[in-house]
Amino acid sequence: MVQLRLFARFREELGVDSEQLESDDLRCVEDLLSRLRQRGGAWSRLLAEDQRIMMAVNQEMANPQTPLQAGDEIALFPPVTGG
Amino acid sequence: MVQLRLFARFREELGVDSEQLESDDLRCVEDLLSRLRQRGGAWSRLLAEDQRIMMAVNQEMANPQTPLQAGDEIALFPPVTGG
Amino acid sequence: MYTIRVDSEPFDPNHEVDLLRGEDPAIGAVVSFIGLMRDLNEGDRVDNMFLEHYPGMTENALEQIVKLAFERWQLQGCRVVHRVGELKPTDPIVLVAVASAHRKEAFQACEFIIDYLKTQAPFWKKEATENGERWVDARDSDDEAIRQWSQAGSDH
Amino acid sequence: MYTIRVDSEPFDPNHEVDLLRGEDPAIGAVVSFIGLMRDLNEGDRVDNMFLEHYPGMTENALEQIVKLAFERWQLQGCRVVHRVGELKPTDPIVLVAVASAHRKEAFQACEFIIDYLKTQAPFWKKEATENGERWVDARDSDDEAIRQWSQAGSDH
Repeated sequence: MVQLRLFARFREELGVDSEQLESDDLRCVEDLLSRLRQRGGAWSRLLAEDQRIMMAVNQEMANPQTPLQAGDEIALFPPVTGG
Repeated sequence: MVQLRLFARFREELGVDSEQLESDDLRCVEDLLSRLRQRGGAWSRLLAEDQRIMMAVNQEMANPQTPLQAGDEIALFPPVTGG
Repeated sequence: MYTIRVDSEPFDPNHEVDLLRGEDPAIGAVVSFIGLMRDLNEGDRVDNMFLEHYPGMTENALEQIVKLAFERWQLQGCRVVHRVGELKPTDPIVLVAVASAHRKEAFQACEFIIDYLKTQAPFWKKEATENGERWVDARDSDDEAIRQWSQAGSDH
Repeated sequence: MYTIRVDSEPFDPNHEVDLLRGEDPAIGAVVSFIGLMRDLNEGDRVDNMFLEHYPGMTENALEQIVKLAFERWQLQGCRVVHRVGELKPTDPIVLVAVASAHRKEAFQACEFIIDYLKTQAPFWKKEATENGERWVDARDSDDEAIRQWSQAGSDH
């Protein structure tokens, strides 16, 4: 299992704050993104390839090639706007 | 007549804060510098051509070519060190 | 050497600068940046703002940025405070204050930290405007600001 | 729009920043530089310092520098305060605080003003050290800082 967390506009539009997902076939963040896009609707729209998506694995900035393993916390969020 | 003012190290080493000078033959600041150098001693040493000298005419930064006229206030000082 | 704080209450930037200065007589330069909430953005009046963040990751991200600055410049101290939660116009959003012996280091490190914070720390602003609520969009100019630091070396 | 002051008494940089911020909700960024007296210079302990200036010209020179900054960047306010007379270690020597809608303008204008002040405003420091009194020498690095502003345009 891995934990998925969503923030800001992603959290609001997908209506999900966090969820637990099976991780058997997830080698990297891109595998997770592909699986989520297959849900269709807002998932495929917000996570489309041409969208700007930021991601973190275990609270460190990551990219689609970042490897995953069981127990990881993966966060997806739009570009940050603090400061 | 013009008024000469000296600041900081120049004032201390020359022992002069300000003085009134005849201005009949002073077309520009360089003419004044030449006349002062002819006094010899600390004057010729501090105002030598190879020294870094800053100058102002009527409280605006100037250079040796800045023209002079009667009534001007000319200041000579070492490079500034504020801030 | 540095202090990082995420604060859900209003904070006083002056107090942070005082703490940074302390009474250390080796500090010659303090540069500080205060980001303040404006009442106008993209042409609309903004009544208040909510700042969401990613607790845990936020502090890690800020610490990494500050450590990079300490590696790159000779610094005597740094304080970063970022507000989260409900804000109103004129409230301080963020303070970055840097102390050094000389001014160039302090200017560069301060601007570096806020530039990185803007694109690397997980904060998101949601504005309540006269036309409803909206998430603030990221700016391209912030991405450009970051690129300058990686191209230009420490003399940018 | 701007305030310039030469002060023979100790001043409070925080108070100046507060006055600059005022309650103007259009200000998004305040960058400030505080120059502080150090207790060590060129390897010698410094017990106190005397700051001489050229009354009248000083204010004119500072005003010209600040006006150049207002021509070059979009600014909402600026305060410059410079101490003269007797100072002791940790005393603020100078404050330059700049307010703008966005941070890049505020950073650039603040650094521009202090860089120009360092080479164009008629102040001179005399230190009382453990080895006697001495006039502080101008630094070549300050002349270089100025050249960068004339070469590089407003994006330096």
